[in-house]
Amino acid sequence: DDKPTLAFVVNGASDFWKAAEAGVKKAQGELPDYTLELKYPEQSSVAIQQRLMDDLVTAGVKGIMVSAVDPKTSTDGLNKIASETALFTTDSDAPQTKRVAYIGSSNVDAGKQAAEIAKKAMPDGGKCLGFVGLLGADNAKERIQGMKDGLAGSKIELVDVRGDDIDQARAKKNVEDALVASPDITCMVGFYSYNTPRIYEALRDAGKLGSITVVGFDDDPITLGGVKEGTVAATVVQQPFEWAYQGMKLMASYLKGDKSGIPENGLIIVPTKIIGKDDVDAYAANLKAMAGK
Amino acid sequence: MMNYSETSFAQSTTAPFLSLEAVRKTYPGVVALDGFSMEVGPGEVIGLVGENGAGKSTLMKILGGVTRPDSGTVIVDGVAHDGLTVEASIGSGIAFVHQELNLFENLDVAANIFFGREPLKAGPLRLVDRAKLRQMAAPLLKRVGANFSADAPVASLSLAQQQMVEIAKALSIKARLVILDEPTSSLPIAETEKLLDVIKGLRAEGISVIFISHRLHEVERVADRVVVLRDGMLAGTLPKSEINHDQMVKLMIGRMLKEREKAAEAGRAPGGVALSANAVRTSTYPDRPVSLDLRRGEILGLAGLVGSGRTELARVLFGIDERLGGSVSLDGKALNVTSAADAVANGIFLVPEDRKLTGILLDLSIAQNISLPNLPAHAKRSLVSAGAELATAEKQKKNLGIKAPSVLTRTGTLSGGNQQKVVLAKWLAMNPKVMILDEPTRGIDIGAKAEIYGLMRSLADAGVAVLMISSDMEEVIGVSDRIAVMHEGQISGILDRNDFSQENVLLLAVGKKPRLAQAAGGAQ
Amino acid sequence: MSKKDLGLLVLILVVGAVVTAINPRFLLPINLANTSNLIGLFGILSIGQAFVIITGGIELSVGSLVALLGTLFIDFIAVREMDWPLAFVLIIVLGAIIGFVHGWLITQLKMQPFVVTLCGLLIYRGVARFYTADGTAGFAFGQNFPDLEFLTAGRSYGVPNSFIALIVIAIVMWVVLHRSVFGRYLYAIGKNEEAAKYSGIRTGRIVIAAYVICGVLTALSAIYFAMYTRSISPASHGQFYELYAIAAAVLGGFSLRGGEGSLVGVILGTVLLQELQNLVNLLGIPSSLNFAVMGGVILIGVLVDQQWGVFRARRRMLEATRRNVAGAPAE
Amino acid sequence: MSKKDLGLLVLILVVGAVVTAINPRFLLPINLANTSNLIGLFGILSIGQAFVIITGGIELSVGSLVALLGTLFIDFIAVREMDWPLAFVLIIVLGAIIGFVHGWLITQLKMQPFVVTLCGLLIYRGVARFYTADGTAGFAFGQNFPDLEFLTAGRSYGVPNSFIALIVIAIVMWVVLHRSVFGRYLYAIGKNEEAAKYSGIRTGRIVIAAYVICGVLTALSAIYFAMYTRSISPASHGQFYELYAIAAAVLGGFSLRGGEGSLVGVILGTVLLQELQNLVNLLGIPSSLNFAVMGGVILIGVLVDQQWGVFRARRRMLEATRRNVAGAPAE
Ligand SMILES: Nc1ncnc2c1ncn2[C@@H]1O[C@H](COP(=O)(O)OP(=O)(O)OP(=O)(O)O)[C@@H](O)[C@H]1O
Ligand SMILES: Nc1ncnc2c1ncn2[C@@H]1O[C@H](COP(=O)(O)OP(=O)(O)OP(=O)(O)O)[C@@H](O)[C@H]1O
Ligand SMILES: O[C@@H]1[C@@H](O)[C@H](O)OC[C@H]1O
Ligand SMILES: [Mg+2]
Ligand SMILES: [Mg+2]
Repeated sequence: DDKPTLAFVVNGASDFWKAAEAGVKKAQGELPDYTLELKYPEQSSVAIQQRLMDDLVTAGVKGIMVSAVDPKTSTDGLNKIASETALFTTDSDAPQTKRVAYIGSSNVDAGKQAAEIAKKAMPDGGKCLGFVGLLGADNAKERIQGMKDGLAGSKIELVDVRGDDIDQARAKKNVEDALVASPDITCMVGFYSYNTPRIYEALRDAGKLGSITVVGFDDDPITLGGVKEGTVAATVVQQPFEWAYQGMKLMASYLKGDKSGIPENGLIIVPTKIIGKDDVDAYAANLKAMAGK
Repeated sequence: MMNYSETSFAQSTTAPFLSLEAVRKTYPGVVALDGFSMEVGPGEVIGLVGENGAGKSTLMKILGGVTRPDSGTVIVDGVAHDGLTVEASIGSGIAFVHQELNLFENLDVAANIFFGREPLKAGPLRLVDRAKLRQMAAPLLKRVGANFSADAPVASLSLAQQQMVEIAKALSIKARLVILDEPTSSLPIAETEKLLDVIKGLRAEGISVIFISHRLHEVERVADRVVVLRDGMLAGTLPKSEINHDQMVKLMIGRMLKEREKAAEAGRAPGGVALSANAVRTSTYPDRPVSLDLRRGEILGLAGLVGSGRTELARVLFGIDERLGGSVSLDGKALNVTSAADAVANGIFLVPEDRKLTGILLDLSIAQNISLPNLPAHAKRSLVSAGAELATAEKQKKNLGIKAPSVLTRTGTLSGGNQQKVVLAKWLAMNPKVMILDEPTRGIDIGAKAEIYGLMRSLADAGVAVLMISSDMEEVIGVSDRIAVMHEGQISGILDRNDFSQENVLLLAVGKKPRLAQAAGGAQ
Repeated sequence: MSKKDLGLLVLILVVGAVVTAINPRFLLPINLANTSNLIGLFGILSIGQAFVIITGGIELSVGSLVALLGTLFIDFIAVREMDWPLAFVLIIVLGAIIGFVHGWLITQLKMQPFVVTLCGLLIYRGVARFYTADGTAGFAFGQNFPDLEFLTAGRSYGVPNSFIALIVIAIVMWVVLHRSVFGRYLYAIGKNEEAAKYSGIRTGRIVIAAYVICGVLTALSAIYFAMYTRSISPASHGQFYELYAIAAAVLGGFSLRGGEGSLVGVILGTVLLQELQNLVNLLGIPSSLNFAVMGGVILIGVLVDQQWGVFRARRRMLEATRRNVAGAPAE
Repeated sequence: MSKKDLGLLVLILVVGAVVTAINPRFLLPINLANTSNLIGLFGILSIGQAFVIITGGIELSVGSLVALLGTLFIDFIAVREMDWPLAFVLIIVLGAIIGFVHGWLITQLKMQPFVVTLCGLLIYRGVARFYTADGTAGFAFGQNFPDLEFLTAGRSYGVPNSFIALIVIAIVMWVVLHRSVFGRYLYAIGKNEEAAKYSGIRTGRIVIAAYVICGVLTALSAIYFAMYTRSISPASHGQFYELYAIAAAVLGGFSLRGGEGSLVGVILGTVLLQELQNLVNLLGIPSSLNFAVMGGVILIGVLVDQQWGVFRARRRMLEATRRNVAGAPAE
């Protein structure tokens, strides 16, 4: 069929993007004149993602919304895409490119929210250790920076962040080793979506659930369960569903010539939220409802 | 022991091309060469003989620059070296045919012959001039009597043809000295004759030759002087007039041998047919059905020219290669052998042509090699019993007189003859019904040969059916009870004892009719 | 225990002593338990790899298999609500079948092990990702399988059950490799497959059996890994584990040319690798250097081992020469 | 062109025709240009790998080297503001040195190529990550190097310059491999290193030269890759590229046992692999299946090639048998 195609390109395979898939699906229901698709690159690497976008452009895609693997330094590659199709960014922005707009969270703000959770849970201060997949990735760096900024002046300190290269066995072992190496740690932060569940499990195995404050990111079922149980202080959730849903609709109207949805500065921030014990049930129900479509 | 100086200096009127002085080479636990000295004059053909492990190949490897001596001097053309490098060796005009073949299967014949000395095109790029290469190879191939072309891939050649390539390669070097380390070990008679002619031709051109062989009659025919090595030392030299079989043997092993008489002992009357091949087809000659009956208690010699299909037949009977047609029966019962394991289970054993590649595992101990085909019998509940294994090995070591420090010795460190005995031992430790031996004495010294002949005879006496493939005419005639001859994939005739003669075997081998004692008899 | 194995053991102890000196918490029971748990997981994997390497082969699809089989296992019990013992058996059987297919392609269709298992590496991970539609296979919050969890992730008297499983498997496999007829055949085939065939050994079957053993042990460790992480992103789970397993075997004295290596060696190799990973975390070395430390130690370990062998051989030879020279006049 | 190469070419054309039939945009100049750009990048890498494989070796550190050298290159010109031609030369020299060290360890210290380069794989990526402190090496906004960019990422008459570079390199390397004495020695060493030594060839030097060539071509492609992505996260950049390169060589008829393969083959292998990747994206096949498609095609390609050979040999044999059974009574 000749319907124009819009693509949502993510930065790597992760359950995190399942919500975005649901958002794309919902948008598809409201945009019958377009074909919408969500694409995973085989690996989280710049070259492979660039290649995927080149091929999509060749295949005639009219608009791309991308979570660039490394936006800061991919200016030229992204500009090349932007010159051939309508380019939007999501998840992490590339403000120096000719992208039309960014829709997503502010990772710095998300980091600050994590700091808030920590300060609330540990009014007497403490020592935090962070865990993340790719230490070098922008979103990781911004979250870490945001948290440090947020903690400034408090008695809480983010001592170190350990990376695991998205190897979950290593992610868990890193937590176990941390418990041994730094017995004085009072809090742990899982910066990537799977880090918090690995922290949860390692603590459970060590019998330390509850005695160490856990600050989470994202909404892995284990994370949400921990929040509900009270063993995870709270988690900072992003809204990939909204990025996808709003983003695709925005892109469609943009292509039809309606540029009213694009703000002056090109930034559409879908705020991250802190989900604590009280909000978790409602949030989980909503999540289920979105995915159930 | 004779003194070397007596004999050698007496002869050399001109300056020697090569002389070795007090060369010594040790390997861990072994003195391979022990202060050895010799000289080679220009245009002189030296026959170098000695038992397995006497140090012949070591000596040649030193001359080829492949190994360095511990001490001693090598003087080539007046220049003294304490150890040659390969380059220096080639540079001084020494050409070398190694005992183990050294060809590149993935290159063609011409590329192999001129390997390392390729003719180059003009220009700085060092590009190979391929037309010239082929052109240069053709006459050399003709000279060794090759029946294959210069651009044939070496992978497509038989062992013997590959040996011809090796010889052509040695000839291609503008050599002053050609070293041939057992070049005839897999050459049948016609090709061997060609080679002996080539050697004579080299002598006529003033080129020196060192010819190593365990086939003493060949040495007898071409050598101007024979040098005998024993235990890494010079056992003596024989001038042309004194070169004869018995003298050589005496110097080699320090006593006379009764090997011929022993081998010639007629076997008992053979029993019934053990293994019968009926119109069997092999993949090399799929169009030539082979039929052959092998009787209990006999040694059936299988002769033929290079590539006549003997090895292939043996491999099919032993289940290594696929049988394309026909049938095989053992003791009258039809037999379907599709793997070596099937053959072994039925008591059909093979001593293969290529000992190092297929006969034994060089890295395993003697005991482990011997027990390998029959491990379950040396095991309790699938666990190997070291005791049972050692017992079997000790027994075989004693029976066969395997010379080794212990049955735990790594097989790879044994000399060729003893390795061959280990191959025999592993089958003798089981109960053979049919024993196929492919070139069983290839590269084996005369003493060990006699022992192997004795073993084959006692196997036959014990009722085993023995099929012996051999390219050594003396051996075929001396050891067999009957001789079957193959020609281009088919049995061209079977000779009984009273028709045995070199001529008859050769006639059948080229597909002609033999001259039989009783004209009425007729070949099969 | 061979000299080689002893050398490795000494290295492990020395590294351990140094780490303890810097951070005594290295010896805490909890740290030893954590590390020995991973030794158990990787050890089972490496033993499987060792059986293939001994034949002169290689199994590169191990990491992808850990992802695929782990994904299926979790999916079977968490989503399809299969009884776990049934799922367990299914996964093991699947591992055996995959091992069989590899062995069959290699022995019967004469394909190179590197090629067959490289394709496996690419295919299995792809299948796993497709199966989950690039998502994650994991348990829901609170989903529990007490027996399974005890067996895989639990501890007995403080010792992780995965480590106990490794010990049991190692003992059995030691007997198989070093004492059984089958083990002797494996070594023989690794040294010289042709000669083994000519001795009447059904080499094809033996090699296939080696790949089946590797498949089964890989499947088993896939289950352990799945129960350890309790969640699997097929895109990355188990990535490079084949390299860990091969590295453990090589460190343990296995030759990739086949026919060499001991079971104790591969276990010690695994121990050293996990000790190194533990050390990086305990000493606070940047995580980025994790792999570099591993690579460096393997390189130096293999190098020292080899040069030490060369040195000893040389010394033996010199001594022999000296003895002979001294003895010469007496002759 | 050999039969094997011809078969591969036919496969490439057939796949291309099928893809075009489904999505004619496959033949758009822009798509061909994009794909041939990547063919250029991976082709240079694969030729390097081929030179090592022909000697019977393997180079597993290629992907990590692409990361390390690419990182250094960008760092040199973007951060340290070195002149790019100088940086270019430095990187190439560094590639040569690393290749030399690998070759030296392999030939002089007799280490296995798999072990040496596996350690390289672990070490170089670690070093690259450490160098950037697990960050990214990339150009700042607006940083431009017009000449360098033209040479690496530019086009001439619509043809990517990287592809032109590949063609030039391929022609030179074809002559080196198939017409020069050095190339002949490489084949000989791959088949029978001992024999080559006995023929007076300094095999050690030749093998080292092969690793140096591989190092240089890897360095060159590292620069191309760096200029293509313009940003490098050392943790993931170039991961698995060694597998791409090895797969291209194997598809192109190289044997990992050494001594076999042609330069045209490795180029065609690269083309097929890139065509497959392009196809997955163009036909909307889930990217999770990308690797699986690649693995499946390699497996089937190698299998068909091999079985086809067996089949022809058998048919020839059977025909001969039939001819003679018919002729037999005449005897
Ligand atoms: N590389 C080696 N390592 C150890 N020992 C060796 C080595 N090469 C030769 N030897 C030993 O040196 C001695 C002489 O061997 P050499 O090969 O020179 O004998 P040969 O006379 O050529 O015997 P054959 O007739 O069997 O070829 C033998 O005892 C042999 O075992
Ligand atoms: N390993 C091999 N590879 C390729 N061709 C072979 C091989 N072995 C034998 N042949 C071919 O098969 C034919 C029959 O060889 P076979 O070895 O059976 O003959 P043979 O009578 O035993 O002679 P030989 O003295 O060469 O062993 C030969 O012409 C040869 O070309
Ligand atoms: O980019 C994603 C990040 O936003 C989330 O927190 O973890 C998974 C990543 O893939
Ligand atoms: Mg010899
Ligand atoms: Mg033969």
